[in-house]
Amino acid sequence: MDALLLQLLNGLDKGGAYALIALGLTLVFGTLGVVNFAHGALFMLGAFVAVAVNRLLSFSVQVRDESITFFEAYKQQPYLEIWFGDLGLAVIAWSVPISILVAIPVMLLIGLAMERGLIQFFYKRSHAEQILVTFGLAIVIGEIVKVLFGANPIPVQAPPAVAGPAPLGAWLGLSENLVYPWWRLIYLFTSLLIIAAVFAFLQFTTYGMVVRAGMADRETVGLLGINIQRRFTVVFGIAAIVAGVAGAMYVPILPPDYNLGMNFLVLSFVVVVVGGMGSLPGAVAAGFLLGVIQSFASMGAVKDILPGIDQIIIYLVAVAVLLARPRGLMGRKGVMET
Amino acid sequence: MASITEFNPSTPKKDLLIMAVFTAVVLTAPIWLAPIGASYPDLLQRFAIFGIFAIGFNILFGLTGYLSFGHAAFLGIGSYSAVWMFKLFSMNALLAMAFGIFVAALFALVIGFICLRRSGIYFAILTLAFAQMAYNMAYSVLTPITNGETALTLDVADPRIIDRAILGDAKEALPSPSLFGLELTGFTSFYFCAVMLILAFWVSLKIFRSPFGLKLLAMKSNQNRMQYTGYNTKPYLLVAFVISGMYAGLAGSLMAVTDPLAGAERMQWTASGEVVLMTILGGAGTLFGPLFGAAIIKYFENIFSALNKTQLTEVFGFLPDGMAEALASVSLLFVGEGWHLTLGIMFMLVVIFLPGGLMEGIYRLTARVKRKRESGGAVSGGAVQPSE
Amino acid sequence: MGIFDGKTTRRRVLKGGAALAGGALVAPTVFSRGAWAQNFRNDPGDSGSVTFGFNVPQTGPYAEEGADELRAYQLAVKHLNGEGDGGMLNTMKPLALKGNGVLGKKVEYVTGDTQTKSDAARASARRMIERDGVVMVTGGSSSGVAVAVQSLCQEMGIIYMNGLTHANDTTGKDRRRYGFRHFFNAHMSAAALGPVLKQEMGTDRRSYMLVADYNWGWSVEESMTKVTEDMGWETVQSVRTPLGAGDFSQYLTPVLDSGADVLFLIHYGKDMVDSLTQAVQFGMRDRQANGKNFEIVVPLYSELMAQGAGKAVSGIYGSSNWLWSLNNEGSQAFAKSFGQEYGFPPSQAAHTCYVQALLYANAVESVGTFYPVEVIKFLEGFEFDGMGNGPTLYRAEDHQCFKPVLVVKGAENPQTQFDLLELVQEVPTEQITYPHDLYPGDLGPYEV
Amino acid sequence: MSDIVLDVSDVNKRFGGLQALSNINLQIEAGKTHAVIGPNGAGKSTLLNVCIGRLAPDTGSVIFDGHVLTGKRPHQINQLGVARVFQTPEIFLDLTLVQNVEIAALAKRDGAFHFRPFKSMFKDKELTGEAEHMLEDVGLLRLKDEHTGNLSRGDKRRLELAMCLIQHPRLLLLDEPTAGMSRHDTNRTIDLLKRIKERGMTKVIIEHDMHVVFSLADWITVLAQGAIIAEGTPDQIRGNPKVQEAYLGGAHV
Repeated sequence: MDALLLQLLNGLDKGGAYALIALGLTLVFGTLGVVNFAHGALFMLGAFVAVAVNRLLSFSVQVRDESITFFEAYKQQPYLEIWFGDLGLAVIAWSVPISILVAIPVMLLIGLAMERGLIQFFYKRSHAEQILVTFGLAIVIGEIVKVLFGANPIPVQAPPAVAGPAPLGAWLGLSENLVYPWWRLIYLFTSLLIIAAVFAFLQFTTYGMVVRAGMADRETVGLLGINIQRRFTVVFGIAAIVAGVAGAMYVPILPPDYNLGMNFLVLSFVVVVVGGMGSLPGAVAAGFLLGVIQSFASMGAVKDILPGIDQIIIYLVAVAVLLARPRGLMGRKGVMET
Repeated sequence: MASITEFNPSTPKKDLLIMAVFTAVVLTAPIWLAPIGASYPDLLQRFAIFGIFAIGFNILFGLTGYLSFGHAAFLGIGSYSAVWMFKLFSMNALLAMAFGIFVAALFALVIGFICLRRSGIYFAILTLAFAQMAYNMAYSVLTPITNGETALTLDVADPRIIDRAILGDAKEALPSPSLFGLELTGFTSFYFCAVMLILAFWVSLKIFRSPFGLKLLAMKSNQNRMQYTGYNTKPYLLVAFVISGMYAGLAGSLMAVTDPLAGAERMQWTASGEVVLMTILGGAGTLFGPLFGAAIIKYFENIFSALNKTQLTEVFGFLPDGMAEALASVSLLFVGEGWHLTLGIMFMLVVIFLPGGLMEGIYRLTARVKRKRESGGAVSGGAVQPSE
Repeated sequence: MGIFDGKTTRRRVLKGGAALAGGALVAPTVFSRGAWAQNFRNDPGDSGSVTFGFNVPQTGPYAEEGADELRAYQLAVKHLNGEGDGGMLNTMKPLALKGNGVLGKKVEYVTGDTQTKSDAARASARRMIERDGVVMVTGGSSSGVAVAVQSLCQEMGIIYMNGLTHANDTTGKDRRRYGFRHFFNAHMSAAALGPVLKQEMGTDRRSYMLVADYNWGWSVEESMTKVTEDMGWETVQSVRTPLGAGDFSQYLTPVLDSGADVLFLIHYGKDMVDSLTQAVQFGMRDRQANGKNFEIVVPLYSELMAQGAGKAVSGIYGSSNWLWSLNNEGSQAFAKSFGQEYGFPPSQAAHTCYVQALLYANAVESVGTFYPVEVIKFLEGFEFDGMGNGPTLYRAEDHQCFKPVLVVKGAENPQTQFDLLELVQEVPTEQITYPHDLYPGDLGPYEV
Repeated sequence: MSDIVLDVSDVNKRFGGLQALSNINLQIEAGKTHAVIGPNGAGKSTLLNVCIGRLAPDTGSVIFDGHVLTGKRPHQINQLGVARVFQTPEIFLDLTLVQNVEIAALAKRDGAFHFRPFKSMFKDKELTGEAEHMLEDVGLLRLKDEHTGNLSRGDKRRLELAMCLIQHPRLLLLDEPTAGMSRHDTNRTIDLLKRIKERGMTKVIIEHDMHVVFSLADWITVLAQGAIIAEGTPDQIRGNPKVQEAYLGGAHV
């Protein structure tokens, strides 16, 4: 029972991450009609915003460690600590939450730059060319990060108060063994919040309504004299923010390296397609569905019966869904079918 | 929208010329590739093998427009089948290839039958899913068949039933794949691959020129019209899928012939993605484009990745010391461990400046030159344009 | 191109093609002079230089490790050619090298990217052998690549000095006459960790293993299970996890409820960084189980992984081939020249690669020829010291080095970013030695 | 007794609450041009889709030349001898005109599936000749090697017609063949269809342009709200007050 509850949490947690990445991807598909292979790179960039913020905050006085003679080893004392004492240390410790706030404007700028600088020229081009150019862009972004930050994963801790596990079992009157990391609970909660925010934006603002109308029928909306183009640029920015914030929040769970984006790329495409191209609720539903199924398939009891099932379950589910429902869970007719 | 197709009216005579030139160019590759450091058997083989892979992929993607993101699975299956043929029966390359192609065709038939129930991105994700399942299984639970991470290799103690029956049990050392006694190593092996490439290209040319190929292309353009014109489109697509799967199987078994080893990462999505990139980079739907794309990517992978600081400093040696050093350091971002960066930049540049890939870019450039020459005909002496 | 002029008949084209093909068939022999004319491949002959091939991962998950290996190789080349401070040439015993290259030839090198894929690694190695004419290939950062390149080198008759590869297979089932491994292996890790774990954690423990689902993981799992069960531990469950899973939560939560009190994370590289980071977040380092402190063990440690996992490593046990902070002559000489060259200390991957390059060069210098058969015969059973690990034997039967193994622990309170790992115990060679036929394999012939 | 090519009997079709077709009976005689007209929403397209098997009727049957069409797939229906012209011309945009027509000819000659990858296109002089002849017939020969993307709508329609005609179908279905065309193009198309008429091909035209209908049809069926309200020769229909009320609104044609 406890085990199942924990796996459900794991699944939802994973699902939150999948859904956030897929959300932006499907938004860009639906509105701009662009297959963005660089979307994973946005996720990775978000993670490195967190790394960069951490580095900046913990910028240090270098004190030479004299015990090591043959290379320069430094003991480091961050300026923040020197200037503000414990308060400074606390700020450094909270670098991940801070970086989430930083990531919003930074990712917006990156998103806008990407859309204006490159993507906008590819709206009318074939999907094949979109794939090639965005894949190239993803490689370039990855390599730049590699040059700047190295190829090794970089650890950034969650704030100490939420770095450890939360005693779920004690709260619920269940087993003591039922614990779950605070940060993962926060991640799940925040991803739900972000998803809700994106939906609210599309549902309740006039801006969002125009975008939704544009997703449904771009030409007509364009004929109404609305500058759909500019709104789509903003949509790309939003997709970048969602992916970037998801990446920044993911840092304490998964120390990021420059390859992080590629690792998530395929998965996020599977999520989007299982959800149905161009369907936002579909992407969210598919994200959570695949996350939960993957978690349950990884349980020892399941693996004893079907060895290796956890390695292929996502793909099996994808095949099953696509064969049962031609356009995924909630896909619209005619989107990306040719 | 309209892509350049090789269905531009051609004539048998022109095609014969194409084949002749192509054959000559391929067979003399060791000579003309020498100046750019690509004239060694392994890379030449790779050009040929990945050329075959991309040509085959192009028959599916270039003609029908169905983007398979899981084609590397058939490459891997071809390799595994060929190596098993070597291990169990005979080191004869032709047997191994026949088996590799056959097994790949079987898998392509089943996977294609399922995946072709969908189109567009749904088709792409279905093929991706099958290939990823194949990769993940081959890497782990199927290790008894695939030898997992360490890859399937030959062993002196392998049964090799046919070889032993014919040649006896004499050999102590590990045998090489052979063609009726001719050991396929080094340049011999390259020429074997080259012949296969020429054959593969010829088949592709024939398909491009056949009514079958024309129908595939028409399907890419308008499948609905195709159906109302009286064609049952599914079997056409399936046949195209199987043919391109067989090409992948041929490429995979050739990899095993040139280097008797089969590893799971050959089936990973990145490998499938690579052939997609090759084809688009060169120009999907063109005869030569995929070959170009394959050669360029493999060249980068093998030559650019191998440049290091010492060599670069030598290259810039004619400059003053500090400058040479600085230039070498900057260049180092793009070669050696930075070769991916160059690849990424090249992808972007090609798509931005040569829409439709290298081949279409070349067509456009020549067309522009032609037009210029035509408009300036009086000045340049009015070159006579061959009418097509 | 006269034959294409005018009316081209099929016959003429074929003839022309055949002529060209014939020409091309002849041509290559010109380019690869020496490939077949001499009695062994890539004999440097009278040339004033000799080329080594450094085949390391430059892209992909082990890129950082590959970069460090390459630094070590470049340093080794410097030292061999008599530049720099000489590094371990000052401490190696016995030593034939004179600091004037190898057999008087200047050492040059070519590099390649294995991408941590056996195909790419073999392609790269082939390029080095076929085009660049290297006499020796070395490198690698994973067992799959090591085994693949090693068997290629056997076929090609080129010596392969393994870099970082830890699976038993490399010198067990897949051992090759032309392949040599200085790095330790899964069996040794387990043998070394066993007594230390017993001492630190007692004999009444229940362990849970998360195993990377491929050959290396299984070989560590097998060795580790055997050692721990022999000392009375019980293995509650062993779960295989896919390579590159990223999020390991679904494999970690069952541990909480399993009644286990020790968790083995048999992962390497990024997988280890991820699973360890996450395990610590689940509170596994600080929790109590069965009335004991819950412990995490990472059988194979590396400095780079420790850097990636950051604070999560503190207090976690594991084994290592070498540490830069070891207090012996060889280690200090190497750490010093590496540190002065690059500004930070070398990793164990760098160390093993550096040593391998020197060992090969020394063998050549000793036998006075590059002829691989002689070099192999020299290295088989070669005993040496002063290379950072104490007295070491290259066992003739399986080409595996035998030397003390380090049991290490993540530092509780590291002073700099370079002392993340601290030495717990140096387990002597006798304890980790095993009979060569424990993992049976066939080296193959000397002459190929 | 004249030869009935298409026999639609007692067809009903309902979409939710909407009775799209009620008790439709149509007998289309060989060699005749039969027009179905009606105001928007009268059920013309539904009827056409039922005729080609795309929609299954709730009751009733559609029989073409002794074959039940319902449930058959598009290519099977085509292979039985039914060709179709779409409301917006459906052609192969990436190919040349002559290739477009050749493909249609090949479908007739080789059937629904034919796999001979080593057969060369250009050795098939007969095929090309036939295709070129057809293009000449519709007045597009001079554009034969052009890509179809640049054609005017009228030319696209003519090409589509050529593709249908080269198959010598027993029945040709035309769905608003002049929709969206300029007056000039419309007249040219009418001329072309008239010429075909002389060859004795059976045609069903769905149309609401009266000019087209009255220039071409031998027999007209008028649909309104899913039911047949009148049938007859053009002259009879012209004079039918019910039709005028329902459709023509009293306007002179």
